[in-house]
Amino acid sequence: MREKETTIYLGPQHPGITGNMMVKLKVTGDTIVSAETHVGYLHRAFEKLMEARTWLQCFPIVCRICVPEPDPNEENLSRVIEEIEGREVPERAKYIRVLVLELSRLATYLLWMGGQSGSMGLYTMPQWTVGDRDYILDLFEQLTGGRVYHMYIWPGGVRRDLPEGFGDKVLKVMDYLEKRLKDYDDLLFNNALFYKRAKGVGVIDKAKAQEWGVVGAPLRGCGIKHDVRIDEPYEVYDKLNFIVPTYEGGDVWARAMVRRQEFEQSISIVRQVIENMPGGDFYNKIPNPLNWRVPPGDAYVKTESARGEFGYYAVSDGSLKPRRVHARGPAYVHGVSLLERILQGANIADVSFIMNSLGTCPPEIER
Amino acid sequence: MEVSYDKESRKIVQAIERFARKHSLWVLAYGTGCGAIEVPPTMTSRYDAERFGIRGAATPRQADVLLITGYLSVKTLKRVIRTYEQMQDPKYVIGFGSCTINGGMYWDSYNTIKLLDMYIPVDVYINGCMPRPEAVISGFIELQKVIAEGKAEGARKYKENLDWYRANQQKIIHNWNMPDYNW
Amino acid sequence: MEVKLQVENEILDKIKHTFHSAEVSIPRKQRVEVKLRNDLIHPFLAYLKDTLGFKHLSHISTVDWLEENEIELVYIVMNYDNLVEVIAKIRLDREKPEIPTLREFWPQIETYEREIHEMYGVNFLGHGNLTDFILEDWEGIPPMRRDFDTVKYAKETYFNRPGREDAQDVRTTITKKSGEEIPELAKVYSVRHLE
Amino acid sequence: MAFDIKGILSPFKALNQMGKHPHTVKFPYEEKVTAPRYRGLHFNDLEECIGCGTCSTICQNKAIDMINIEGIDPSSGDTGLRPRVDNGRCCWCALCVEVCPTGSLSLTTDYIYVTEDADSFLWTPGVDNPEGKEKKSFVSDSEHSLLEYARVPMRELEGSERVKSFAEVVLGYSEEEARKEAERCIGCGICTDNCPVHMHIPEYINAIAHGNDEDAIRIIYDNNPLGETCGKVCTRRCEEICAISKRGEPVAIRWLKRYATERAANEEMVKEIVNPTILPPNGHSVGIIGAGPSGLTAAYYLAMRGFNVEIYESKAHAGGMIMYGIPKYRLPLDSIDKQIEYMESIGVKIHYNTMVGKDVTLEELHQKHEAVFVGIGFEKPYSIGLTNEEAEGSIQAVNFLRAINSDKHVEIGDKVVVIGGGNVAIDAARVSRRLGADVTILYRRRVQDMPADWEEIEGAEDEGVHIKPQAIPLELITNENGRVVAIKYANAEMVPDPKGGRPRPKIIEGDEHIIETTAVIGAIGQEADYSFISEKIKSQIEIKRGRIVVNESQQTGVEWLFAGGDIANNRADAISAIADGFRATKGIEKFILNKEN
Repeated sequence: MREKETTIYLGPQHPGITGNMMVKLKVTGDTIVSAETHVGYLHRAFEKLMEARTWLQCFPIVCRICVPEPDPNEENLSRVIEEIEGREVPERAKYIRVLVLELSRLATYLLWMGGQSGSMGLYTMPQWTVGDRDYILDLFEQLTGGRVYHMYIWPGGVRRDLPEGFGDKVLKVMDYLEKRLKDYDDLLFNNALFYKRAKGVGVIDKAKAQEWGVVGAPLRGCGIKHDVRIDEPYEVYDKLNFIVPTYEGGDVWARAMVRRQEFEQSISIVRQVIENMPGGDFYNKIPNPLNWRVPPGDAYVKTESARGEFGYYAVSDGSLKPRRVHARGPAYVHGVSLLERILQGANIADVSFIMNSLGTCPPEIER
Repeated sequence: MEVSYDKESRKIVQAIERFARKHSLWVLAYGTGCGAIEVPPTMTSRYDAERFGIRGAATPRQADVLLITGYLSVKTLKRVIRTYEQMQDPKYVIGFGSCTINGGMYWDSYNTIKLLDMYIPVDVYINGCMPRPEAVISGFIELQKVIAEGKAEGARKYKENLDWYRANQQKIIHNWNMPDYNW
Repeated sequence: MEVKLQVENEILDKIKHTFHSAEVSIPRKQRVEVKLRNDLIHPFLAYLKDTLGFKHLSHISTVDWLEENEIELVYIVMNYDNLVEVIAKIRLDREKPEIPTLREFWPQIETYEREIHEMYGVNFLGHGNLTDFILEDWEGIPPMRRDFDTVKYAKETYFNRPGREDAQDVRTTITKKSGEEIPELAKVYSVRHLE
Repeated sequence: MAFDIKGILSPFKALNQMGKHPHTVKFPYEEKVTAPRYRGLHFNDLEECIGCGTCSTICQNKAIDMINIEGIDPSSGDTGLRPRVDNGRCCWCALCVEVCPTGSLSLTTDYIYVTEDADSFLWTPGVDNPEGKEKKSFVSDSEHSLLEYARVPMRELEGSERVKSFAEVVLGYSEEEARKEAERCIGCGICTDNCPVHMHIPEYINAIAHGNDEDAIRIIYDNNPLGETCGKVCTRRCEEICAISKRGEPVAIRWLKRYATERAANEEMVKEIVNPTILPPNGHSVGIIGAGPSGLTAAYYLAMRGFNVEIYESKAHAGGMIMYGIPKYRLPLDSIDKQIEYMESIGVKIHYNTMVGKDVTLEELHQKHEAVFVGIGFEKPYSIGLTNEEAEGSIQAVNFLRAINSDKHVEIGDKVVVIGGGNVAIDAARVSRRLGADVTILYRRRVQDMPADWEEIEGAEDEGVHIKPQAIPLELITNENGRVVAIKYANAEMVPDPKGGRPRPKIIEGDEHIIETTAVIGAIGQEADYSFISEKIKSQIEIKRGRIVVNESQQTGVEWLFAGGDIANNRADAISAIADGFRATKGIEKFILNKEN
């Protein structure tokens, strides 16, 4: 019997990831023959808006680029400005930045765990992990004044010092999360159902991974050990002990296991940061923001976000406003060209599952 | 089949209807902007919106509430209009976040709409950027109140002023290749 | 502290040796910046990828130099073995920006080029799929070009909520009270809205 | 099938959770407390706020409008405007809080704002939520504020170095320092309200911050031709109400003006940069009596408008009090020459050594010119009212300073006592110090009551001037040659004024002292000499407390006679005189042109 080719539009109404995008699938039966991504539903023209704002005014905007994980954006923009300007950042600020980045990574992984299991019908996980993520958001609220959008990392340091007794609160949450990780293991990571569902699904070819522009956990899930925190240490990552886990296979399961290990590593990093937090200034003040000019120049900096390498390229022409700020998120490759490629041959039910495991984040693709 | 009531019993039936409606608000799972990030915490264990009969619905035809979580790009607006028109009565719209009210931080963006109520009728606004889960729940409680008072008339307004809404919509959606849902 | 830039200098030498016209510099550790002639970008990236092992293309960035009537393309490629990134810059004529596509080197470049075509109007010859990417039914000049005024466009296209017309300008309020007359040449400096 | 007891029992694990406090926040029945630095809705302390609008400037969402509010009126240092936030725009980033110079704006722990009415999101913090005062959470303090509250310090000569010569004490900002200082300005313009001339302060500071000094010079010369003088010796009322001064040191407006004007090193450069538009002669003529700041200002702008302007100056040098009253270590002769020469180069004519009333009469001037402006200043010192005041060795400060500034020698010996606490007294003291004398200032009240600038007082102390406050001089003691050799004074205590004014000094009986001295310099004020005005004209003008009464365009009771400077205002500073001159320009122009029609 000859199977007829059908076209299915998946999305843009919530394809099961953080944001809206559409995948146009050509299928025969349940098997995807070809996939075509359509993005642009969340395009706000951030890069255009930044050109119309002063350097400091860009900060409330950049954190909106990646909704679930805003902090790498702030950190990146701060660092790219600092690099053009040659501004020093106090040691304490660097530690606080790492603390924020790692907390943000934990929060993102918790949300991802919920999404990953939700997309295979395991609805208990999101109830747990998203609920637990809220404790991290509470910490952010204590530290920065905002739950989701922090606007905390600024050029020259951070905006406010750690509040009284914050370290203990963080450690308490870390203990709690470590305890909960066992529950997550029972329910998801050691779950035979998950293993069977995820093994061999959405495979990235190890030989092609680098050429395809794969970064972050998907790259490490192919057994290639690369992490910006090690490759090009920023802030104080070169002073902290952590391992970069890798798994072979390049499939959803490998990526999940990489993230699970990194979750543990992040908890350890947060503890080290709290333990080694130096005293001193938290902020090397910028001049009056109404008259703050960044000298002409350009720079490219990158951060390892929970999704992978997050790069910022900024150009200053010496005026009050940036000439150009370009944000390159990992999902820009993962969610568009890579997704199209690895969806071929997968099942329809795998689409959302694979998208989740790649960390697809449309607001970051479109900006 | 149309059942005719006398004036008194219509009132009683309406009250019962409204009571039922307000305690079963199914929200279409269409996170349109960054506000969608505060919806999962609202819906899951920490804030547990299901206490109020609020839960997600996968398709427009089963949903009662269209939660516009933030800005709408022109491209999304087209899909949202289509979704809204597919929804069955009674239906309500909540404008979530500053950007639905007056453009918010995207006030000068070329790709996002600024005033949501120019394109689809809005019953309740929740201010904030972003609104916390508590504010979201407050918004729903307000919506329940509005429903109980019989003031949530957005859908009727849309029907009555369809031409006005269409004109606004078509001002920015250049290629209007959408089916007509027989208003 | 003296930073050893051995690897970077090796790459610099190799590039200089092969591409005589290229301006090569090392802005900092792990970065090599190259300014190229337009027609050299194709062989240059081929050389980087195949000979020097720069396998990962981070991104292509675009800068619109309106005053100089040029559009700059910035290719950032990385070598995962020695962890150096090469930033290659070329400048195209803004009136007619054209450059052959690089699809054959990196498959994902298709997406980048589509976006740049859409946002800056750069034509990638031989790309074959320069269709709408992010925008839908966009008319007029590509939005990321600097001569596109997004504030003006937003004002004309969308609505603004009324009720804010009574806003006062602080400087005008003061001059009205004191009777100060600000001369024309000073007015550019009294603009406070950082515009 | 094996019997799996574990599998059967494991669901009962859930019973562990029984009795435990649930993880769910039972909102709205139970409130979750927001963080102490939560960023919610705005609150504005209406009393603290000065309406500078910096919040509105920094807001990248254009969410903040400055509006008039009933019950809040503009005053000195307050525009009377208050911010209103459009919550349909605000993103709670709190940049507005970080740049608020007064710290009045803050964010609160309130965040719920739910309504059906889309038009209700405009609200005025502080007016619409007075209860927010108790809920302030994200506040601005000087530590976290993004504004720079500390001034770039001005480099000065060391005190011991200064007394050796009449070299200028203040060294001026370098380019880098000036840019840095100019960057501190938030450009609100509140300062311009207090400046008598209403100079375009934010504009020229902004021009300096932009690195465009020439534009700054042009902006300064727009309504002040003596910008360089003001840059050195202005009493700077503007700095008193600078928005930054609410919590820190005001922007050094005076030093920045000094920096900009000094960029034009000589009068040719000034002319080249300012490049004033001089209208062709209009056939009208104006006479000006006195080449002091008010007269020079009027002359400059009238000359630019095509009038034939002639100044009659009794002395050999133009400048009036800025030439003869201010010591050269504050305002060097070169600088004055440069400014006067620039004015002459655009067509101002000055007749030196021409005393009105002696060499030429006021009536003659009226014959020659259509209008006359009088800016003669206060030249005649008040007597100090002590016995032996006329004795040798007792000098008046104005005469002393005039003599020194005219390069004449004045014998003061090595032990000088200065009586008074104003700027003139301090100047006399510091000049005496430079002549090598040991100087003591006797002042009736406390140091904080001294009318002199605090910088001047500090400068004097640095140079080793002794200040004896609460000391009332009683008599001058002379020797057999009739020369002053000592001064007798009594210590005083401050008693509250029964009328409610500032505390008054009261002599402590018996607490009298004598200081040996070689010269006593009196500096307790001056008055004008109106002897050149004929009785006929005098009867038509009103003189109140030694000052001529003028209308808002400096016109006296005689329509062709205008007056300005010390004789028309009680501010006793150069900038007020310049303002008078500037106003008179407009008044004279209007008067002459109206007459023509």
